[in-house]
Amino acid sequence: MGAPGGLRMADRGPDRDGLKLDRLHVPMGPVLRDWPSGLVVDTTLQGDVIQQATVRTVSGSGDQRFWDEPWLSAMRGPHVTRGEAERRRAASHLDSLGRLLGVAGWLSAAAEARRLRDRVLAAASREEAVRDYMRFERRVRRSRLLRWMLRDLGVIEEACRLPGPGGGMSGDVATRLGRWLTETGAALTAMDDASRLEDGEGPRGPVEDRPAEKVLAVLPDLLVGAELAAARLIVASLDPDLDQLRSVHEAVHA
Amino acid sequence: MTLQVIAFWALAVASVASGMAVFIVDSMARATFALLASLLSVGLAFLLIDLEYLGVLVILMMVMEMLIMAVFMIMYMMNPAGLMPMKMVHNDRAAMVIAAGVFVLLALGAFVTPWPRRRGRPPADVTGALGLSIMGPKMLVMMVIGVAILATMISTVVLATHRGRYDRYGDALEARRPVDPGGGRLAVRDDRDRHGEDRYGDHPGGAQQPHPDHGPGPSSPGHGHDPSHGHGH
Amino acid sequence: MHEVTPAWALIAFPIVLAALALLAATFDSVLTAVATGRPAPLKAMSDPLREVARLVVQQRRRTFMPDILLMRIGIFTLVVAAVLAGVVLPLGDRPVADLSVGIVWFNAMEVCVWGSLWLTGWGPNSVYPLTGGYRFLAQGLAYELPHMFALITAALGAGSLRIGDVVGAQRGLWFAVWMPVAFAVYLISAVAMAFWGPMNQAVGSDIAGGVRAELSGPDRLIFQAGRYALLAVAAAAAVPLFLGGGVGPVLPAWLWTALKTIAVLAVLVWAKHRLPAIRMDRFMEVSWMVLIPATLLQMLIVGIVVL
Amino acid sequence: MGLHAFLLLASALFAIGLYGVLSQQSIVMLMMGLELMINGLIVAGGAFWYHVAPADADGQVLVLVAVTVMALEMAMGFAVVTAIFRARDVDMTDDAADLKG
Repeated sequence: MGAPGGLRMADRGPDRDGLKLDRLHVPMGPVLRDWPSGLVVDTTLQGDVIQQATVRTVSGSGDQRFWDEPWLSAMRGPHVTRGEAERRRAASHLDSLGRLLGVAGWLSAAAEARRLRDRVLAAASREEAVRDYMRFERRVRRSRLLRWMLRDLGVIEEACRLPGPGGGMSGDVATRLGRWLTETGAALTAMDDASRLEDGEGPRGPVEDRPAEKVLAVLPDLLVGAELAAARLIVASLDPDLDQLRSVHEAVHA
Repeated sequence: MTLQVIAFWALAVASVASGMAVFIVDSMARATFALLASLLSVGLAFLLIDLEYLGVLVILMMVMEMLIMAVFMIMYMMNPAGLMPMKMVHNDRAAMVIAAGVFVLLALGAFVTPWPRRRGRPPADVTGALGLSIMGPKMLVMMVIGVAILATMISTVVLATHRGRYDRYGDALEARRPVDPGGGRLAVRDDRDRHGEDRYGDHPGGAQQPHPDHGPGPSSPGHGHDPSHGHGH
Repeated sequence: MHEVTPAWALIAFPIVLAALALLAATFDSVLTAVATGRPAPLKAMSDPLREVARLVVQQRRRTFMPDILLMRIGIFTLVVAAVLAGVVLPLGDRPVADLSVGIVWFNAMEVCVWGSLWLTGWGPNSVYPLTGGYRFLAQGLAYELPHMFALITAALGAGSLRIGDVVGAQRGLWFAVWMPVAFAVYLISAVAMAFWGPMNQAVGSDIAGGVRAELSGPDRLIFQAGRYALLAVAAAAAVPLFLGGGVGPVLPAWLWTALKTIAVLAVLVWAKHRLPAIRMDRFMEVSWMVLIPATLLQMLIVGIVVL
Repeated sequence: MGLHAFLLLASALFAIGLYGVLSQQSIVMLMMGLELMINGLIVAGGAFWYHVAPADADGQVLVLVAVTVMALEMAMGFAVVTAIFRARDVDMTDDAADLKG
């Protein structure tokens, strides 16, 4: 059997039902809607179930770590207020939320998250932002349908000690969504705090540790056995900030 | 009347032509849908002879059947893209001769046999007549069909799955939730839901689902319980 | 069945269907504009027509080694199935084709959508459309049995498979009132069969548009038109089956039918914006373990009442 | 379109199906042949009902049974193919001929 039209034929391998079926090699990313830009997951698919996954990144144009920036500059010296950092933290989580809700097919809630994010970044007042956020949070938390669709996906054990918002990434996708919601609410409330920023606990974990590396390290194991839809949700619930990696490469070059 | 005759012959030719196409075309997808076209033509032809219900039923069932067939076909055939010429036949010539012979015999028989003359006319409500018949004098047929469907459902599942309940619930059947690659979450619901507490709470231990297992998993040979396991690998 | 259909119905029916489809698309654009916070969301009303114009002139993209024939068959089947499913629905007093087995016909045409979507997904020879096609088959297997039972319950209540008789049987009380389970299941399955709203995983954005990912130009236009027409037909069928058809005070039958259809359509479009997507790996189990027994129970109750 | 025309159609479909059953190696293709043969039976059943005894519903019941048999045949067929495929990784009739004497 040759190659039709010069395409590489799919090979075969055992699947989860004990059948030996065709495999297809498909890269996901680097450009997909609601996908961490620059991330490429090379998958081996059987049907729409991922049998193997490897992760790589392609460098993008960004050269600064936008979401971690207040903490990084506080470490470098200049005076950064805690409120300013919390504003960035809230925007970062709202960005992640918008992506996860978008992948979950809830486009209007995703649009609302993005609108809130833009307003928080554009210096909306604390009262207004908190009030609108509360409404959004209630709406998302109240959706039993969403919880039903997200739970038991991409479970990370506590023992992994994966850094992330609010103490780690453990739990399933629904847990991580809940943690983002809680953290965003707390961050918005602290938006007017004028005290000096001292710690380095950024929106995605300790900024010095570059948590994205650790996330990408566990990602392949989480994706194996997941369907495409579940895989998209798992990636969106981890939402690695690839800017953190890019500056690693740049540091090496410099 | 003439319009009906034209329609019948058009459908008949379409049915036979697409029936032949099943074994001529190169791609599995096309073969399946050629078969579907053949079946649909017959369904439509039934509408011409007052068999409205059965005609529509044939359309309804055959579309679903052929779609499922397409899935299995593409799953099992050796040619995943469906774009390569395929010719997988044995004793082609003999088969063709036999088939042609059978056709001639049947056609001759159809024309030579003195068929009985038509008795009666179709009732006003053809579908109703069928319904009353299978719920009345032909009840036995309906019951046999029902049992046959049930038996088929059970035996297809037994034949097709390789995971028995010991694979899903553990050797002592003690697992609270089945270990399934694709789900199976209705059986025992989460404690969190029952008490309505902490919907998205940050407790990591709440949803400890074993990592979705891929590959044949726990069902290696040696589990005598699963009926589909008998044959050696 | 053999009564002559008035000629005006043959002309009016496609126009009505197209108008309903356009209405659904318009309402959807407006809701999208509101959700994304576009200033002056009512301006989005012209979006569907603009999209039509864009797609008519757009150049077709081609994928590598596609099966164009099957893909085109799939795309056209979608429109044809929607239209043929609609011909048994009364436009007022009487449908274009008053088949004695109208309900089964409606069901059969709507099942043709399975074939349509699978073929459209298979044709381009590309991963995401194919995944979308398979997703729709999974969805079909999940929703079809409850859907059939809901339809049969309505037929059982009327004692006839003719849709006109089903309307006639609701002169006293709408079926939606005394068969709420069947009505609710019908609405869920109507959304599923039109791969709309929360059940739109076949064209989900998480797989880059699924079945329609590789469609462009006129192909995409016909596909989208068929999808909205199907949604309109699914909504319109709820009216004679469960909402009393054209029965209503003061206004003529055709106007009542139109108003009720638009109301159902609006609910379906609105639901898309209120709910997250439902994946079939989760829904399948509920469908078979909850919805099927529920509809069977409903059927039993209706059967006892009718007897 | 008398009885003869219908029976001619039925014989043609039956013969094509028979060719498929006899010649095809793939079990799935073989099942398509079977479906075509049953399709021929359905045509004949419907034609006999209409042209010979339309007053009774016997012909209709026969067609109903044949349609059910088609569905059951396919379901069982695929279950068997799945079982064979799992056990031996084949889907060809020639490879699954252990019962050959």
